Amino acid sequence: MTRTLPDFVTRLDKPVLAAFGCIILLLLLGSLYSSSFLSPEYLLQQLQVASFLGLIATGMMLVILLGQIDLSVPWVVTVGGMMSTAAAGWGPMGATLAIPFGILCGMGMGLVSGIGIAYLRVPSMIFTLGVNAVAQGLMVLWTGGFAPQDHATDAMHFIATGRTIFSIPNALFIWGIVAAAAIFVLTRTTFGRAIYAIGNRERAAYLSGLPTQRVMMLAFMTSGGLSAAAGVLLAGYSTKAYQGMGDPYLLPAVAAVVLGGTNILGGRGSYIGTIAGVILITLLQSMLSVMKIDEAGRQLIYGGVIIAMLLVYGRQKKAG
Amino acid sequence: MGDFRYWLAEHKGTLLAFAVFVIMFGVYTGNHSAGFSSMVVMTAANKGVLLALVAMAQTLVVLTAGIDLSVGMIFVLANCLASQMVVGDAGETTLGVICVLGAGVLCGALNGAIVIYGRLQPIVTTLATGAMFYGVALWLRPVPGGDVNSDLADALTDQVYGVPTALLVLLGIVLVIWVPLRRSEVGRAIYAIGSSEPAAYMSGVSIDKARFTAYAVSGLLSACGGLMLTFITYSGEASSSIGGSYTLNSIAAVVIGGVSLFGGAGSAVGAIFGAFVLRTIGDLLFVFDFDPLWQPLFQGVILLGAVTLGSLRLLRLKNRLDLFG
Amino acid sequence: SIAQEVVSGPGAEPECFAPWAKDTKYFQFKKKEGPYRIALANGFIGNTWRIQMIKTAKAYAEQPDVKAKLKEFKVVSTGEDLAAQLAAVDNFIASGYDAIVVNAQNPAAFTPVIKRAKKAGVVLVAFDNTLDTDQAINVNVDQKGLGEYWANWLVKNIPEGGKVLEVRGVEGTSVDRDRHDGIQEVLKASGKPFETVEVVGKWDDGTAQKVTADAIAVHKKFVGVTVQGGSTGTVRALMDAGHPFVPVGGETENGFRKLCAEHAGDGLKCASGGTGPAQVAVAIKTAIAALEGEIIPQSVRLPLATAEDPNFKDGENFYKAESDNFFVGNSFPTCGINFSAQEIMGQSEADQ
Amino acid sequence: MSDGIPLFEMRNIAKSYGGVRALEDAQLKVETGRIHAVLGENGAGKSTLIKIMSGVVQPDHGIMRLDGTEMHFTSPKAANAAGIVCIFQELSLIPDLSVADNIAISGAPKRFGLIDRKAQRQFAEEALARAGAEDIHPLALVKDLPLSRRQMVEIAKALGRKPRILILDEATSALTAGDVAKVFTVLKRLRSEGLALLYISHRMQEIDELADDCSVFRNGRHVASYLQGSKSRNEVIEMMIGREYSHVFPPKPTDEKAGAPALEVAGLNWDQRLNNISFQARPGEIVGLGGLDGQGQRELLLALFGVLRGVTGDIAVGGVVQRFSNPRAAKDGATAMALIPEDRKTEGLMLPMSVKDNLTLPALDSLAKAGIIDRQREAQEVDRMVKLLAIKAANLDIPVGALSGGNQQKVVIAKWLMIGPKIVLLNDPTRGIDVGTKQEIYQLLRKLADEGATILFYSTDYDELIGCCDRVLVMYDGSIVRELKGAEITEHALVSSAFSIDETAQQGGRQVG
Ligand SMILES: Nc1ncnc2c1ncn2[C@@H]1O[C@H](COP(=O)(O)OP(=O)(O)OP(=O)(O)O)[C@@H](O)[C@H]1O
Ligand SMILES: Nc1ncnc2c1ncn2[C@@H]1O[C@H](COP(=O)(O)OP(=O)(O)OP(=O)(O)O)[C@@H](O)[C@H]1O
Ligand SMILES: [Mg+2]
Ligand SMILES: [Mg+2]
Repeated sequence: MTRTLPDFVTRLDKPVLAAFGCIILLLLLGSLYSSSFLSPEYLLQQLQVASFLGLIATGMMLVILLGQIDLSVPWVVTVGGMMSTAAAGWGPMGATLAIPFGILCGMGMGLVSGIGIAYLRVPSMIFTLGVNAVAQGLMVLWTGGFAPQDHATDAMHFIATGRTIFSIPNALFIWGIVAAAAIFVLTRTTFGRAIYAIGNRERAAYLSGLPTQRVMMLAFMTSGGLSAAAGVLLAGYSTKAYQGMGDPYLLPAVAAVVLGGTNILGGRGSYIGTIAGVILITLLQSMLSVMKIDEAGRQLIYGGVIIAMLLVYGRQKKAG
Repeated sequence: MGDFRYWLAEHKGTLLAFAVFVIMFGVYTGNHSAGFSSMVVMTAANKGVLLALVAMAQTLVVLTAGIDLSVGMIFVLANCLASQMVVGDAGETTLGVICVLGAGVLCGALNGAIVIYGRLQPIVTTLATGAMFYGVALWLRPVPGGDVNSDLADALTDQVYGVPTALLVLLGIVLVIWVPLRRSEVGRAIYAIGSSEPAAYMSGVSIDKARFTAYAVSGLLSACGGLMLTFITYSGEASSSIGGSYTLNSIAAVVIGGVSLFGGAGSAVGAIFGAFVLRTIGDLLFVFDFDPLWQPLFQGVILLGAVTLGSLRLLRLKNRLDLFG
Repeated sequence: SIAQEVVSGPGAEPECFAPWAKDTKYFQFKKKEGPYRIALANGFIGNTWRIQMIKTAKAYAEQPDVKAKLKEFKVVSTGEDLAAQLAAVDNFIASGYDAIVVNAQNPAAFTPVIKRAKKAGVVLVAFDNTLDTDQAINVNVDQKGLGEYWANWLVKNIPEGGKVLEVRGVEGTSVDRDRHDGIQEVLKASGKPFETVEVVGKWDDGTAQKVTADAIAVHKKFVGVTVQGGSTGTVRALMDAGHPFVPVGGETENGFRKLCAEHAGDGLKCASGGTGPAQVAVAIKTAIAALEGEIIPQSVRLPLATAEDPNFKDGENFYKAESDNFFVGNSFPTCGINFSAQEIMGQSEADQ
Repeated sequence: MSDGIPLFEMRNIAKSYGGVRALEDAQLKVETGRIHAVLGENGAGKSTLIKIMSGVVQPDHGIMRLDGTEMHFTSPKAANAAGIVCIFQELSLIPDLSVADNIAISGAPKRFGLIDRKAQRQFAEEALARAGAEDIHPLALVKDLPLSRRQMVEIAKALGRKPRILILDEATSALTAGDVAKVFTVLKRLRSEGLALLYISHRMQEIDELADDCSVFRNGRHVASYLQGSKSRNEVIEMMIGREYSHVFPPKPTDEKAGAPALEVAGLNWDQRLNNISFQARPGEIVGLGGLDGQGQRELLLALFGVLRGVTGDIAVGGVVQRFSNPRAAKDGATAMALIPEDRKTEGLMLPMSVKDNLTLPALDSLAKAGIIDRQREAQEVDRMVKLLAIKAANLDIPVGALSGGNQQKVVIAKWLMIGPKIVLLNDPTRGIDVGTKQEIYQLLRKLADEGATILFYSTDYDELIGCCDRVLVMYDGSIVRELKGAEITEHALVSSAFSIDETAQQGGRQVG
């Protein structure tokens, strides 16, 4: 038995290693274009930006492990950003509560998704689509109808862009904490075990006495909360919240989780892989944008690279 | 009588979507200041047929228990291509139409090939190929514009004897593509693999052929949609937001139309009515006087309500295991 | 008795309805008796510009002299789907509206709709994303002129040339292309050694901020910046990266002007230009004038609202206490449209 | 039978899955007009053998000859074309298609290139009639049929392909006695029509009744082939399990159980499918549920376990009236109820998850503090259970799906034993389990009962009810029609009360146990 190996080594399965390999390959290729791609500033800058996607991908991974998907990311991110800045407008009390309030609102949206999916049994693919539309409607109404304050607090700005220790971005620490928590939850807690069990077969999990519906609802709540937290960070980063701030994050989040080796049908995947996937996607996007390739070429390369990487390591076992 | 019961069970989803559509459209035209006039119907038809075609495309892939996140992008790509090729005299126009449809088949075939031979999950595959198709569309048409054979375009977006031609086109596509497919062995295989792939394999069903056909025909139908969009707009535009919104709406349409997202059950005809239902939700904004800032919320809530309608079955649920399919 | 006739100028109120070019033709519609039914067929609504635009439109329609001329003013936002917007226009035509104002999702796609509007005698006025046609009235912003404005200002402020960062908008749109062309032509014509690095900011603060940060990480130093939109984000990225302040030509976001004013002392020089969402009011005004039988240029040129360092004044051309997100260029004095952006966005529904 | 070329022959067949050697040097000869039974305990390689025959998997080496010519089947389709058709256990029906579509799934009658529905329906009706299942409507969806009907469709589908060799891999394990009898009539008729039949089953009495030739496999090797009837049942079983075999069932305690009932059910009703059910069960008792399949036994277990909605009547556990709204509530606290479900693959296990993770699932809460799993205790408990049930697994981190059927079933039972259940509900737990494992399970049940658990045991196998249970409640149409106690539990009594007919009208049945 392989009991003697530490857990995290055995968890580094083939897709995860391959994903990290791709990161290194990408950096090497990039360095042919400009040596700046290997500079610490550039890499730290990428990690800082990756932190936003990292938070969202964490929530996305939870629901993908359940065999579901969360398409409400774009506007829940916006809800997080706009609600936190709105709270900041309610005097000194509001400023302190801004961050938790934003996250709480995101959890609220996640709760709605969770109820619809876990209890009303609407497929997540479509219910979260509806929640996204409702969130957009609410934010349009809120901005247009109530003229909220949308300036980020200093604390938000500091967390999102500040660099306290060794010029490591604070945002990266936040992602680090979330990542550590995610790894712990997924590997060491009953909640994590239940997520994998439900993702594999919800019926059997239910008959094993797991609170499957509650777990599912909580996972969506967490996903909503994490999306909103990313929205809070983004608002801090831009010092303000604005409509559509979450738009560029949905598909990259799904892609990151899948590139990290998580099975899109649920039940299998490790968080280390998701970390690799997030970094991979962030680097890819950034390099394509810096290399002055036009949008058409960027899209072609972006899609092509994802397919190519998955063909290398993401293939399913042959059925039958 | 006994047979009728089984027929009804098979078409329940489609009939329900049809009924919902009739009621909603009734409410819409009933409150429209132009009433149930041919102009109103034609406008609704032109708009509805586009989504209906993309929803049909989505249906085929969903029936195989997959999901196609690239249908909207194929739609956009076809639109851009058509705005360059479907011009000139009759011969050139025909050639252009064939090229556009061929490109759609090619895109679908690429998806199918990657899913089958690359053994990647459909959702991820099409997420990535969708970006690529969009890239090609943008390369073809960096800025909106182009042209189309306006005689053909006018003919296909007008009406004959009060019936919108777009609806006739849709009917033709259903009769020429969907009905034969549904009744063929390949079509049945598409249902079979969606329902249970291991069982289909054990039963000697040609799985790869069926799946490939599903994706290729899906591409064809998306391209038909893109072609119709060109006829309606006389132009092409590489818009990722249009692609994205058609993709997502096609999924919603498929669900409202009674097609199971788990595969194996449902009909493209249901998806068509699902698409019409979705379109009518948007139309309701005309006849009810909503504050403009409330409109997006209204649409979101109605969408959420429509997709939650199916949950009413839970009220009759006796065995909780049925929750888990 | 043709509803829409091409006539020769000059038109009514030339200081407001300024013709785009010397050879711009003029329209005269058959005079209709008021009050009128006017519709606004908007597409996408999910950004601040559009929200501000819609609120401005409503506020304009509520002004007593305008209100007196309107029987009904209806706004519908159809989202990103082009076909839905076309259907909306068709529906308005079918319902017998007198004039329809559109912000087109796709400028090239309205040919059939224009035909139908013309046939039905409906006045069609486009603004912002105007129509590629000479058959309907366009209320235009001189996008290329805006690019030229930024570039001229950069040339003036960076006499020795160098590496300039150009943050572009949404690729594939004519607005992006025109602004870009304007910038490039002027920089080239300056004869100075300008080199541009292009990144795509999508007119979005977050994206602009990210790509600016990337560009700085890779290219280290720029002598100047132009940004089509998301200007606040771009300046934030400069500050976050510790990049020295350089001349920045940007849009009219309140946040951008706030930063420009705040850091003027630290060396941040800005030129802020654009036309705000209030152009919808000009479009409505044009539609009413057309219905009243006035002679109107087919293509109306809107003036640019610009402000440059050191002329940023709180409460005048920006609002320190207000949100970053609205667009400040919100008045067209020559048209008698004098909303301040703050007036529109600073009031909640309840206050109105 | 040894002279001349056999219809079908396999020689030196070997097959490994990764490190697991499923078959090694296996042989088989099949003759026309005979029924050939393949015997062996779980994991002996029977299914692998017939999967190779029918083209589902390819052998590592070895040869197959049909009519003396060497064959290689690359897919089930190829094997079908050669006349070899296999009935897998509920694996090859497509749930969302109609019965007719399923029967004609490959090679449907066509007109103008499209499926001719009328002809297809006729074809399906004929095939159903050949299988003796005329009562199944050809337009019904397979997913709406009960398991036993589905199996009949499966048989009809196989017959529709006009096979030369028909293979049935545990094809009857989901069938009720009545259906089995029907199927047997059909099989015998096919034999007389000159088909070769290969028959796999864990039910010895079926082999006795049906087989002409038998082959026994153990650990992937061919052990012996013999003519049916030439060996005693014990000899056969010993060949299968490779050790001495006696006393299938542990002795029953003779004393009447006293004390307060652990489980009391009074006037239980549900959706017209459970009608006024009342009974009591005491600690230490094994109470059987008998009757024909589908008479509400499963529903009763599910109702007790909190799965069904709209249940009326009283359920009292330990004297306290309870109403569980989900399995979690039934499992928790003082009740400690466990349900071993019917279908281990979809209801009992997460096949891709590790053996360890599967084992600890129900007991996870008690192995965790504040939601954090105590990994040391987890490992201890898992070890304890693996030892207790002698679960054979290469290691505990492999997916449970890689275990053989019997070991999978042991995992299902073990995971529930971990919570220390006071009431154990068993839903046909020995389906598709070999005799050796069955015996272990019977002993385990008795041990649990002796330790004070109350056991409710539904089985489709009368021998089991007779051998294991202290009492049997026979159900018919959602009601308990009869209670049999002690020596009253005979096959005769079970059958007659199952059909809810007058006992005297039945001929005497064989008494076993
Ligand atoms: N696909 C597979 N992957 C790994 N191991 C397998 C696979 N299929 C079979 N095995 C292993 O091969 C051995 C033989 O399995 P097989 O299914 O042939 O046994 P069996 O005789 O049919 O058992 P049962 O009576 O339980 O059906 C078992 O140890 C099983 O675990
Ligand atoms: N792809 C696979 N990977 C790993 N193990 C497998 C695989 N396919 C089958 N097995 C295992 O091999 C064995 C034989 O599979 P099979 O489908 O014959 O089940 P079985 O033991 O006959 O079960 P049952 O008795 O319920 O029919 C089982 O233990 C099964 O779990
Ligand atoms: Mg087997
Ligand atoms: Mg078995």
